[in-house]
Amino acid sequence: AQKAPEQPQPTAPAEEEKTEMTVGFVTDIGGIDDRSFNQGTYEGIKKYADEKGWTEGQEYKYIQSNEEADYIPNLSAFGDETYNLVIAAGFLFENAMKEVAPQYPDTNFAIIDTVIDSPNVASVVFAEEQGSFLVGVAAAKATKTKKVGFVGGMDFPLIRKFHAGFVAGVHAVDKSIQVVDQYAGDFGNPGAGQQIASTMYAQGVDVIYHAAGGTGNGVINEAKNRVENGEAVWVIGVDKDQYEDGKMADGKSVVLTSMMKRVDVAAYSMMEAQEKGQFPGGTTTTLDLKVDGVGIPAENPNLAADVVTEINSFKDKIVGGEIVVPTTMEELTTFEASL
Amino acid sequence: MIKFLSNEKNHVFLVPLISVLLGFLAGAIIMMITGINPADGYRALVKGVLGNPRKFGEWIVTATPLILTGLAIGFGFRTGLFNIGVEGQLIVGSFAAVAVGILIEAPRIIHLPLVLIAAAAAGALWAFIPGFLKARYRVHEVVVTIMLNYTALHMINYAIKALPGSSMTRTIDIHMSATLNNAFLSGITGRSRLHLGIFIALVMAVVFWYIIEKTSFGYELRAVGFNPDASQYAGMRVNRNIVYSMMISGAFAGLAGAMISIGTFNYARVIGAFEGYGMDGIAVALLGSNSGLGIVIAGFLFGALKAGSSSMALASVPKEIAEIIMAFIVLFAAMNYGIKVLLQRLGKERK
Amino acid sequence: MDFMQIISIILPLTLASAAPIIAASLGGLFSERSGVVNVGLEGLMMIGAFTAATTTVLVEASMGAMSPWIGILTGIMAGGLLSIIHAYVSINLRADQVISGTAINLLAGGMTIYLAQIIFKQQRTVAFLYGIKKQDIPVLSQIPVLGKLFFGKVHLTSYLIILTVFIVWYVVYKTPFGLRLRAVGEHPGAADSMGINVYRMRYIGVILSGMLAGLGGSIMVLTQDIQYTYATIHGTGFIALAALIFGKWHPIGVLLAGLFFGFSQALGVVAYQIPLLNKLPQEFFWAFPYILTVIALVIFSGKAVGPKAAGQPYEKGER
Amino acid sequence: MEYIIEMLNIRKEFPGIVANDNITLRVKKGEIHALLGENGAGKSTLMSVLFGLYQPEKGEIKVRGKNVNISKPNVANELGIGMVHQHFKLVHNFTVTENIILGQEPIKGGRIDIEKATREIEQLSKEYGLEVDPSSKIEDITVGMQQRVEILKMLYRNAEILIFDEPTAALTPQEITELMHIMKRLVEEGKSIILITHKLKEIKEAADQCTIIRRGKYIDTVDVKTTSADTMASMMVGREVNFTVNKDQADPKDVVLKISDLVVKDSRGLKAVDGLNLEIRRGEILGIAGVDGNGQTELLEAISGLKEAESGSIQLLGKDIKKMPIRQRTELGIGHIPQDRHKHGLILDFKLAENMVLQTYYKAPYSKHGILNEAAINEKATKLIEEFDVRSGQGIHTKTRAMSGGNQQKAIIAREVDRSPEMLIAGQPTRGLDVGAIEFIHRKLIEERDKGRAVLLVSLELDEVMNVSDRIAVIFEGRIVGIVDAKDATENQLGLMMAGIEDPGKEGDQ
Ligand SMILES: Nc1ncnc2c1ncn2[C@@H]1O[C@H](COP(=O)(O)OP(=O)(O)OP(=O)(O)O)[C@@H](O)[C@H]1O
Ligand SMILES: Nc1ncnc2c1ncn2[C@@H]1O[C@H](COP(=O)(O)OP(=O)(O)OP(=O)(O)O)[C@@H](O)[C@H]1O
Ligand SMILES: [Mg+2]
Ligand SMILES: [Mg+2]
Repeated sequence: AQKAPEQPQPTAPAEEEKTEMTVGFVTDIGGIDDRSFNQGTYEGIKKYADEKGWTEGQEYKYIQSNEEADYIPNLSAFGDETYNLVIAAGFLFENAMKEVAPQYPDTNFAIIDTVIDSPNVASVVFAEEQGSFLVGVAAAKATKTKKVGFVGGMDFPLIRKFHAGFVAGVHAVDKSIQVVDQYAGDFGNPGAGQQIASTMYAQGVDVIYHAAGGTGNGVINEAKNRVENGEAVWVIGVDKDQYEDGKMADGKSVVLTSMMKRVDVAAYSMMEAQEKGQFPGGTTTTLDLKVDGVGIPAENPNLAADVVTEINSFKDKIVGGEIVVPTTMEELTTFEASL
Repeated sequence: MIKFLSNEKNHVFLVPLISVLLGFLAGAIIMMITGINPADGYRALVKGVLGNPRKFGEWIVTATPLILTGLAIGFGFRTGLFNIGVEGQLIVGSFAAVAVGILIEAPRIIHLPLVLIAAAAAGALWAFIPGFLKARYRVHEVVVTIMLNYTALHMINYAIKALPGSSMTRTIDIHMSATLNNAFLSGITGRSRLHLGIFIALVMAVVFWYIIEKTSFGYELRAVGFNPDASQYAGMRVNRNIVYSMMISGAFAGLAGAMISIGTFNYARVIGAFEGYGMDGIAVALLGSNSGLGIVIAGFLFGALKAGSSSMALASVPKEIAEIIMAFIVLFAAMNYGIKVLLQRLGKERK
Repeated sequence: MDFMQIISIILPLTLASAAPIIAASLGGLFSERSGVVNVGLEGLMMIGAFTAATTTVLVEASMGAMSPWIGILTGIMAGGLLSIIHAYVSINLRADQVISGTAINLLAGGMTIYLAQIIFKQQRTVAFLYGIKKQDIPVLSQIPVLGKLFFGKVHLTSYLIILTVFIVWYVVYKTPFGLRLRAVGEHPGAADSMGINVYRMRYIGVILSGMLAGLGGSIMVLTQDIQYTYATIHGTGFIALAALIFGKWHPIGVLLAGLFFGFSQALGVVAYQIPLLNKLPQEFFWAFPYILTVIALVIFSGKAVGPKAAGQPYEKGER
Repeated sequence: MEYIIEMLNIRKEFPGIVANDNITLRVKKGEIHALLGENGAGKSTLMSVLFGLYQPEKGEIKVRGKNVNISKPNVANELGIGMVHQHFKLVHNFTVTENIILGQEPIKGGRIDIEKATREIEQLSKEYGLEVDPSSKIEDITVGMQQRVEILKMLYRNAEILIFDEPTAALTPQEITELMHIMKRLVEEGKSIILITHKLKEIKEAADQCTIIRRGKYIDTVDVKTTSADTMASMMVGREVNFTVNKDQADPKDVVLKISDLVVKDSRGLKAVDGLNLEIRRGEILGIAGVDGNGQTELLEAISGLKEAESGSIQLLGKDIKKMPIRQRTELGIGHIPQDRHKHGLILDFKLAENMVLQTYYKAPYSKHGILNEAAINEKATKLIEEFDVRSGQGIHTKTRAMSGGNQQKAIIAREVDRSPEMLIAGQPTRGLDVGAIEFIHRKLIEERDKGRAVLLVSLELDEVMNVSDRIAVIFEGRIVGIVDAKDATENQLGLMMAGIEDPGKEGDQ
């Protein structure tokens, strides 16, 4: 919370500071600690701000949205106060951004996860399929039952990128591994996540990759339960390093590895560009394996060294263009045919 | 002054007013406890809805569906039904509006009314199910409507994707002949999304009042709500009236859905969870004591809290405070009996 | 998947998702049997879940495996405490009980996240290490065939809830307390004239409802989630309300309604994993439990008559 | 002489009304003390004060000579005061036993000892001749039995002072006689009774003393033996009251309602009306006499349309209305004063004016093109409440829930009579009303007859049936066992017929 200054200060210096640069961030309903892109974005913003010695509420601020209908007013709120840079995380902002950005030509906007063609909007997208491919490799290496699972939140094209990349990675290692999949229809239903995971594990799946937000919590819970009951099962986390979320009483984690999506990097680099006067308005930046925009965490206590090595060799092939990872289920079919 | 306060005639508006004030007071206390200056918080709230014309416009945009869901719930309460299914009827209505907005091409003067009728009809049809089951099989409407909310959520998500041109997340934009958007309204409110919907909501509030208070149909519906046995004795068709009440309530809910889909968005979206318009409608109806005018006022008030909460967050007040204030207002509204007694005592003590 | 396997998957899932519903629904039963309608179950579950998750995280370091049980206790207490507001407003101030319950839902939704921000500086609690784990129920799980099916690898809490159902049944139908509670919900005037303190009985009913809903929320977060978030309860309180009506305000009815609901939910999840069936749109499976419930209601329910005086404030000497 | 109860200068106010204004009531040990007053005079209020349901603004209460503060019913129970309320306070879905023991349950091992309770109740019921079935649910037993349950509730608690608030309003003649016996027996056992009733005959028969109140004020306490019924009545009303119903000889014309071989099932699916035949003519009042539960309710419901008949025919003016919707029957000319005025007769949450058009709201002038004409409704209501002397706090704007039972009944009668129905059905139209109101309602029924309408009167009170009717049909187990001319009927003869003896002429003399 912001504290009012103890004594009234002359206002001039504060205002001068403000003219330097202002950054606004609009979250979706998840909020800045959703362990997903909102949080990641915010961490990037904070990192930059901390380096500059900025204070929250002065040079940078965020607004959380209550519902989708809030996106436009929230983006506009920053526009109204002529913030220099306004960042929005999530493809759900697409329409709102299209609407708002042209109304505030003096403000730069950055949107993550989708592409908008507007001179004052910089789009940042990720090659989630590439990162998912790598964790697919990890899953293929870890499975003893030759059965792995994918749990999606809602059935959106973005989530299908995770899905397709993951299956491609698994099958790149071993075509005979079966991948079962199920969508929960909701990013916020841990109960459903748990039930789906339970059903998958009961059928012999021993590694599940989730791209399901809060629903994924249920997947992790189920895995913990099974491991504590002596089963050997794993979860692969998403967006951030979820190792901590998977921790059990004995200090070990059920999280095999995570598919990291460096939204913090996206936010940081946008702020940097803005300050340097090199804002990439009207263009799309893709953060992929090459720039470490996606990938697995640096530390992977649950992965054997040889697995990491193998993952890294796949990474090199993807970066080198030798492997083109599919982004849709159609591309996946073609990809599998080529194996 | 005390005479004014203790006069029972004034309690009709005094009691809700006091509830609202107490709600804000409770919010202030909570802010203070958590180290926030309530004056800052409330200044931000006022700025958030009145700060500039656009914010004013957005406030009304937020209030519009709330008024209609309030009317939907209120109509149920007035006729003896607890329609907890407004959320689902709203989802169905919002979709129907978009479907007709996409699939049909027509001049605006025909298209727009058609779209609204579709939304109302869809909401009414969805509400027909619990109404019919209650009338025919005596199944409690609360259970059925809760179940149908979830059914609507998933079914409509499927239907959205089935419309021509839809992506996995949304439909294409509706034809502009079917939109509630209005350049003039948007223009005078600093390019807000203010649309024609508010007039529909206000007209519906009048319709609500008129049906309930002024028509023999409304007389019947109320009678059935209060005492089905006596209504049967008086020759009314009790079962049919239960279904009608439910359907009218559903029609209001369907229209609320249209406000969102063809007013705020101009397309339909796949959603993962309820957005809470139905639940907010309960609060609105109850604070507005289930009367047309009361619901309009309560809708604007809660709309202000919702629309202004982002601005409060900008002033570093956690936005949940808006929800907490809303809860307290509803709580104090529920305490109206206590407040009345207090006011009366005020009068007595003076004597 | 063969039939046995499907059954062996579905049964534990049914229990796991039914338990919180049944707990909260039993809470609603106490409240409504005493004459106070409680649409605030959702909010009471939220408060219970939030408190349980928070406590578990806070005591984990010192209490270890005991932590979730302590969490449950505090969750029960928190539900009980919040329900006092509902009791006071609807009993003493004779408020419209639906309004008051609605306020409880709003308040809990806002308060839990608000408090999380104060305690954890984020909009959710920190993930706990010790949830309620699945385990074999001692002795019972040794029964051949059925033992594994019904008592192997389940949450102990699920069976505690089922036990609670029978305790509630006994209390409500066999003890003086239960007789008085029901009398107060059916005809408070009669109870009053027999020297029963109507207000006190209703307070007890409402507070018990808060405690049981708190219990439901606690086990929900501790068995299904890894932390409390705004989405942890996601409408389960309303499902519990529906189960109360579906179960005709009777503990055994509530048990069956809760199990039925849990079962149809599990069936929806599992059915999708069955080849052929998964050719149907996924949305069908998501909507399945709800549609099934409506159908069951039509087939089984008929007239659902709640306690006569439920929803009506009591004033001495009223006709 | 020792007073067991002394209520001195009691004052109790309700918003806008002084229900008890300086009332004094002294009851001696071992007597039956009647409390007499018009509807709304304040009798129930006074008793509620004694029973601890209300706190008086002024006055003191002494029990057995000691000043007491009866703050709640519990205190009254401890002082040995028990009350049978005007509207029974029974939990409808509890058994007889559960209702009686509620609040003082015998316990064995943490649970209610139902066996012990049942034994005790059986014993009590034998001791006082109060026959009940302990395991029946209240909703399944007759009103008379419900009353016995109420009395047992008091006896179970060892009450010494018993208050009966209008105990006979809902009873059959046999049950009333029985109750009088029971009360006398209770007094012999040393208990004291306060009896509220509008029936002077009962007071004359049972009571020793009678306290009369009028509009909340104390009038007098008189010795019943030395005071005539007429005197008490005029003290209560403040004017002379005429008890005998004055009416001319009936002049019956053509048949209005013809019922043949009617069969109607009750809510449990048993044949309540079983092959009933009846004819009612223009210009006559046909009274139905019978013990409660012999199909009266179902007969009325089948005629009015509230319940569907199984077989047989009901012809109104030559048209078979058996399957007709209620609205159509109403329009054809049926007027219905329902037995249960709260369940069927009124929408208690509606204003009086709205209730006055409950049958006609959809027709001109109250409604045109579906739009209510408030002015016309209010005008009609105003006219009716004047004409029928319906009294209430805020006139036509009063919520009917807040009106006294007598005035609620008058409102219903006003509404039904005003429509000039060809066939007026009256189900227990004077239940619980004071003599003034009863007189008024009887006059209205006779006026309708004289206008050439057919009137069907169902009443459990034999006096009423005999006084008001022109012909009396006696119903037993769903059949009419005989029809007699009211002039020639004797109470004894009717009583035997009501017990199912078809030809009392022969057996009656034995
Ligand atoms: N709870 C109450 N609130 C307001 N007014 C009341 C209440 N109870 C009684 N009254 C008023 O007090 C007056 C006396 O009522 P009371 O019930 O004592 O009459 P009563 O003599 O028992 O009549 P009846 O013969 O019809 O039973 C009535 O005029 C009534 O309007
Ligand atoms: N909540 C209330 N508000 C106002 N008046 C009330 C209320 N409750 C009861 N009364 C008054 O109490 C009085 C007495 O009620 P009571 O229960 O004795 O029935 P009653 O009027 O004698 O009717 P009946 O004898 O037909 O059953 C009524 O006249 C009514 O006006
Ligand atoms: Mg009375
Ligand atoms: Mg009376």
